[in-house]
Amino acid sequence: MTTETKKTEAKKEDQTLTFGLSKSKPIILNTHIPNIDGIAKLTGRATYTFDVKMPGMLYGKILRSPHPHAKILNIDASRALALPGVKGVVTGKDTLGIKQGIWRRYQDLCDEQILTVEKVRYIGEPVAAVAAVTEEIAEAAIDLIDVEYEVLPGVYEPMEAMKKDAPMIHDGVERNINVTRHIEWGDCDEDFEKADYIREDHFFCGGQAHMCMETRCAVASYTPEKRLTFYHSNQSAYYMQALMAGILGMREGDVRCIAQYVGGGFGGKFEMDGAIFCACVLSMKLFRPVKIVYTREEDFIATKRRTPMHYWVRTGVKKDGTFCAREARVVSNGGAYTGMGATALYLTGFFHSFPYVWPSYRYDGYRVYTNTLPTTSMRGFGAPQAMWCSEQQIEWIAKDLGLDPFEMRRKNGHYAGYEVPGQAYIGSCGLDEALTIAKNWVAEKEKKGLPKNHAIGYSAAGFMTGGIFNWFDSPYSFSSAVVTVNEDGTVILHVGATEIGQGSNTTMAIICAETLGVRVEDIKVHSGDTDHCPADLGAWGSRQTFMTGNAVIKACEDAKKQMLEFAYARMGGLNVIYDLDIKDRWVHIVARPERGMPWTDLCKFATRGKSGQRIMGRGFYTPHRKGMISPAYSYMMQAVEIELDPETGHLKLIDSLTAHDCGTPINHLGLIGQLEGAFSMAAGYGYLEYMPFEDGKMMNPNLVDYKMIRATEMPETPIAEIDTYEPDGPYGAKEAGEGLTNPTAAAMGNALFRGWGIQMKECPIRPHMIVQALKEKEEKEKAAKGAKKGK
Amino acid sequence: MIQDFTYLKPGNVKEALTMLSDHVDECKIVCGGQSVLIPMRQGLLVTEYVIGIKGLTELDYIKYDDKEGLKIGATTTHRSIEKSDTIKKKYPVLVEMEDRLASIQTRNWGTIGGNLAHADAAGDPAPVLISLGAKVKLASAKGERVMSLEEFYTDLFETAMEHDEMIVEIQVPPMPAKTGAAYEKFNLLKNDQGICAVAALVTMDKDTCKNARIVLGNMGVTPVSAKSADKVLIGKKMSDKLCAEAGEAAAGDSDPVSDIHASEDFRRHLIKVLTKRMVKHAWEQASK
Amino acid sequence: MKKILITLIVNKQAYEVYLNPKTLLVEAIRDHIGLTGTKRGCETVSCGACTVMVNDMAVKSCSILAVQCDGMNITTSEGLETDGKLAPIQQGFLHQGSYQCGFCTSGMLMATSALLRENPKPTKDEIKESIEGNICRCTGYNSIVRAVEDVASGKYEEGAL
Amino acid sequence: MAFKCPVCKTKEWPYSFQVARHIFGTGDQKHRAWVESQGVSFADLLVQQATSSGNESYEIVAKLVEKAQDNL
Repeated sequence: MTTETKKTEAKKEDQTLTFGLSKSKPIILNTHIPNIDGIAKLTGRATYTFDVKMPGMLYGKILRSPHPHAKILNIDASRALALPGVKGVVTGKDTLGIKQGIWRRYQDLCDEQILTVEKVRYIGEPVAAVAAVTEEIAEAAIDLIDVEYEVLPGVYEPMEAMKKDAPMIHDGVERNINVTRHIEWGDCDEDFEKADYIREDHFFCGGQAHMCMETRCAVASYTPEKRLTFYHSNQSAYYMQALMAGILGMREGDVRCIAQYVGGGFGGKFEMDGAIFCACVLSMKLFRPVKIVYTREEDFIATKRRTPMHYWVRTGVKKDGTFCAREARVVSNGGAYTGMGATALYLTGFFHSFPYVWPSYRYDGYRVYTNTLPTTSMRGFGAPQAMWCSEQQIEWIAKDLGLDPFEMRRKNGHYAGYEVPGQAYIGSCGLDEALTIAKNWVAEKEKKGLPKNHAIGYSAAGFMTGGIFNWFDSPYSFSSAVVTVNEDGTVILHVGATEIGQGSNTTMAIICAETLGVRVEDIKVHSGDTDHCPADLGAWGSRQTFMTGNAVIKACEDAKKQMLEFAYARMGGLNVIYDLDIKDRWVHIVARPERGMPWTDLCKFATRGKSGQRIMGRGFYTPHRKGMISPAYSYMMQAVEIELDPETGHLKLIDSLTAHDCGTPINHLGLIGQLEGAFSMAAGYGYLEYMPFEDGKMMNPNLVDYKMIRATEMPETPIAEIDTYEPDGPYGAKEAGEGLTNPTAAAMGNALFRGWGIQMKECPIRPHMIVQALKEKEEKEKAAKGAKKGK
Repeated sequence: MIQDFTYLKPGNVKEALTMLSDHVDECKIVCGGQSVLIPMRQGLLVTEYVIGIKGLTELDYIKYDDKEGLKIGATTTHRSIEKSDTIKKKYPVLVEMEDRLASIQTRNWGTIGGNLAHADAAGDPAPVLISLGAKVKLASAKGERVMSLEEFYTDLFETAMEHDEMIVEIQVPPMPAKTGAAYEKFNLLKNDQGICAVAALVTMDKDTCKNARIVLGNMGVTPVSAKSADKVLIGKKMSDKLCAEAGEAAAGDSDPVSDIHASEDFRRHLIKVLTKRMVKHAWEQASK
Repeated sequence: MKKILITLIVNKQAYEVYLNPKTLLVEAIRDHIGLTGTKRGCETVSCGACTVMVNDMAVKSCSILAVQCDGMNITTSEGLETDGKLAPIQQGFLHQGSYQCGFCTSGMLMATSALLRENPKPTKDEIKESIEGNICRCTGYNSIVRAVEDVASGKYEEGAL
Repeated sequence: MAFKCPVCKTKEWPYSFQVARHIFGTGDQKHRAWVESQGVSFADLLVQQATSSGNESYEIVAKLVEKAQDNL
């Protein structure tokens, strides 16, 4: 064990004091607990937005722009309205025309109207929406809407869009520069002077589609009481409620968002989308429920995507591998609107420094508008791009200097207690162990000897545990929970966290059961309904286990304390109430566990004692004084074994190893699922998920041409959990949901470098690039030989 | 949205052919329908009548005898071909090909007749069957005719079938002695359609290539018979070098398109490599 | 266009449905019969979320016409459990966490059920092959493979919940 | 001597270069306007910084900051 974790072990003691009411060893945490929503999902009982039907429900379809950049001169829907079965058509003119955005704190970053009023900025942007009695009629009606466009010149590449004569996509945004971000510490110029070796590289990282299995869909119902209720497949019921209220000019309290079962999110479902907005506008006009379901093609061309980035990286190191300074410049393709782009641009810059100590670091990021599909957050949130560039360059540097890449990483790695100057404090860090585990795995494999055309590559990474910066400008605490104890001992837990498949409901149930001292099956969890659940920022940035988890602990401690007061009164003879605890439905004296009473009895006494009120506990959590970015950081190493057919460039994943530090695990099954899932998505980003655009048009908006990892391509994914203890985490836990999307592409690139000596600077890595790189290498070597002979 | 159509369900082949001649230009035969429903959904294919022949069990058969060779009924599913012991024994290459043809769900429902008639340039069975010298039996109310599968394909999604005809049977001649056949497609997902593919049939006479048939998939609007590759091989003493030459020749015979999956040039490069390998593979089998 | 009256035997229950012949099997199951456990994730027969069993064969119900299944036996994820007891494959999925968002799950269940019917002791590769036509964006597939292996090993033959 | 931001006036840094970074980093209309008022295009400088190595853009602004110090 490393000194860091020893340190954190020490912290564990005082930690238990802060959660004073659960002194004895946890008995439920990190045990095998199937998801509490499992049976509903395995038997077809779970009702997704996709399945919702309401009385008198109409079906909506959206007319989309065929042009990447055009003025809307006129929209004539008369032919559509004349079609029997069509109930109504809405356009931007039926809205308040408010420019909305999820960065509510900064008006100039709120730039998207969803149903655009005067101008379209990408192919697929909603122009009008129809509601009809059947989906088929709605679809037919779409073709009957006549739109007059004045087509404007478009620009699709950020480098082009920044040129003087490039068309201006948003009025007043010079050179189409949407956001710039700058991070700096130390004095780069000085520290580059100290470096023995400086390397500069250009990289390009492609986009990626979230490709949630449930396409964007919504059912909205506006009623004469001037109240709006909608079912929506999203990652944050509260965000959607608040955004919708704002853009429709309603009070938040009059808007109810229900997102009970969600068919995947991955960072693509916490912004306003066309499905929900058009459904709401139509419903408000017609006073009928309206359902809109995106086709897969719509989901590809008219939502948002991972941000493509051009990276320039300059790194200076000493002969012995000590890092001196790094300078990075990023120009990202923002697409038509901002979305979460500002965050992605900051985070890619921040995580490009991860997980290493840089005496000085300088990052300039530029996000540029183009007439393409908007880009935004996606699992990893800018970090996969950052790692693709950083981790490959570091591997190349180690080779150039003849150093052990693992040891060079270790030498410069983060450690518990390190402070990223002006940015972040590292409370716990398992990087050192991760390096050791990965190094041993690789050594063992290479000692046994790899089959022909096999090679191993690896990459380090780190990630955040939820965001700190309140860009949404929410007055509420970031997370909150309410726990209610019934007289029969059953427990109802209300959280604002959104269950999108990651298992958050189960994780909250586990935390609740552990803290209260009951069993998971005693607990009902309610989430994803803004009328019944407290506000919570929702599922993004790997924040829920940490933040909502802490809120649940506080709520349970509140309730538990109230309960124990009654137990104390009955059992008496104790010094302080903290001498009592509850475990597995048994209320007992900590020093004399056999002395106690059943939980259900206590529930009855307590309820009567409270003159019949049900015992309720409330908990809130908002990170404070935790730097700029996140309260905690996870660390990991990803190693992959690939097989390459050098003649065709055919690449296949053969085996892998994940060493991941997520603090102390809470939901074991959920953790494994998150890591394996992140791996498959990250590997796809590395070599399959190519997303080409031509003149603003996505060339493969379907699952025939957009390739993703399938079962037959998935290697074994053994996982080494490194249990550190995160002082601020619920029972020591931290991020597990996104981090592993970050290292894998770089690990594959590094495998190609270690095996064949080629440097891949563009991802996804496609077969012809490999063949090309091998050819160039061969020619270079020939030339070199030739030169030698010449002498 | 699929345009409305009237569904006709013949009880036997004769009925089917009558319906076909009754509605010649306004009907579409649908067997499994998995390929054809996609263009219909996209509105690219509109038809008044659909004749559903999936239920025609009289066309669901696999027969073999050493003189006549193999006969497969048009409504036989890919899965039955894949699972047939006869075919596994006599034409293993067909089983290998079927095993990587799309997903099991698709193979369970999709039929060989439907696949061939759909005439997708990226289809797997056609190149293999052509290399094996297969023929298709076409039937109409007027009668039957047999043509080589090679002539059957005229253009992208176009065949030599008259509008009142349908495929009823696929005929594959017996494998000559000392003959090996191989098929390989290039793709990144195991059972995905091929970015390009090659089927090779090689008959040996001692160490000389007596006969060869190289057919390329997705390297033109129809399956491409790489005749000059055949010429390179026939009558020559087999060698790795010769296999490579055959690859070069095959690339020359091909006329691929550029798309997002591969450029024209890269497809040519791939087909060189694949042909070289498959010829060698077939050669090795033939020499067993 | 002439509407057609057909009978679909879904989960052992015969349903008479009167429908436009262009109706896809998945639409008949979800919209006409009202069993929404079966999902749809694409229009190109690529994702497998709509997989059901027709006469014990796994097929993609978005790729075939309902009229083609007249009189046939169809099984959906709703048809796996008996008297509130999960089928072994469902228990396997539950205990291995072989689903997350759950949207691909019924398709995965049907594809793997069909495999186990045909081949009760499949190899790892055979299991992967059986779900090759099903996309899961959440799990990375391995937990699904583990679940099928558990079931094949007989772990849930007696098993209750 | 310390260098003040000619826009915020109150904020100051030991090096003029850091003021330039602050100006780019903030990048709001007020700071843009000041840069423009010095006869150079803020956007041009940003693009130059994004697309070429070195820090010429920052140096240019740093010089302007130094010039501006006297009348602060």
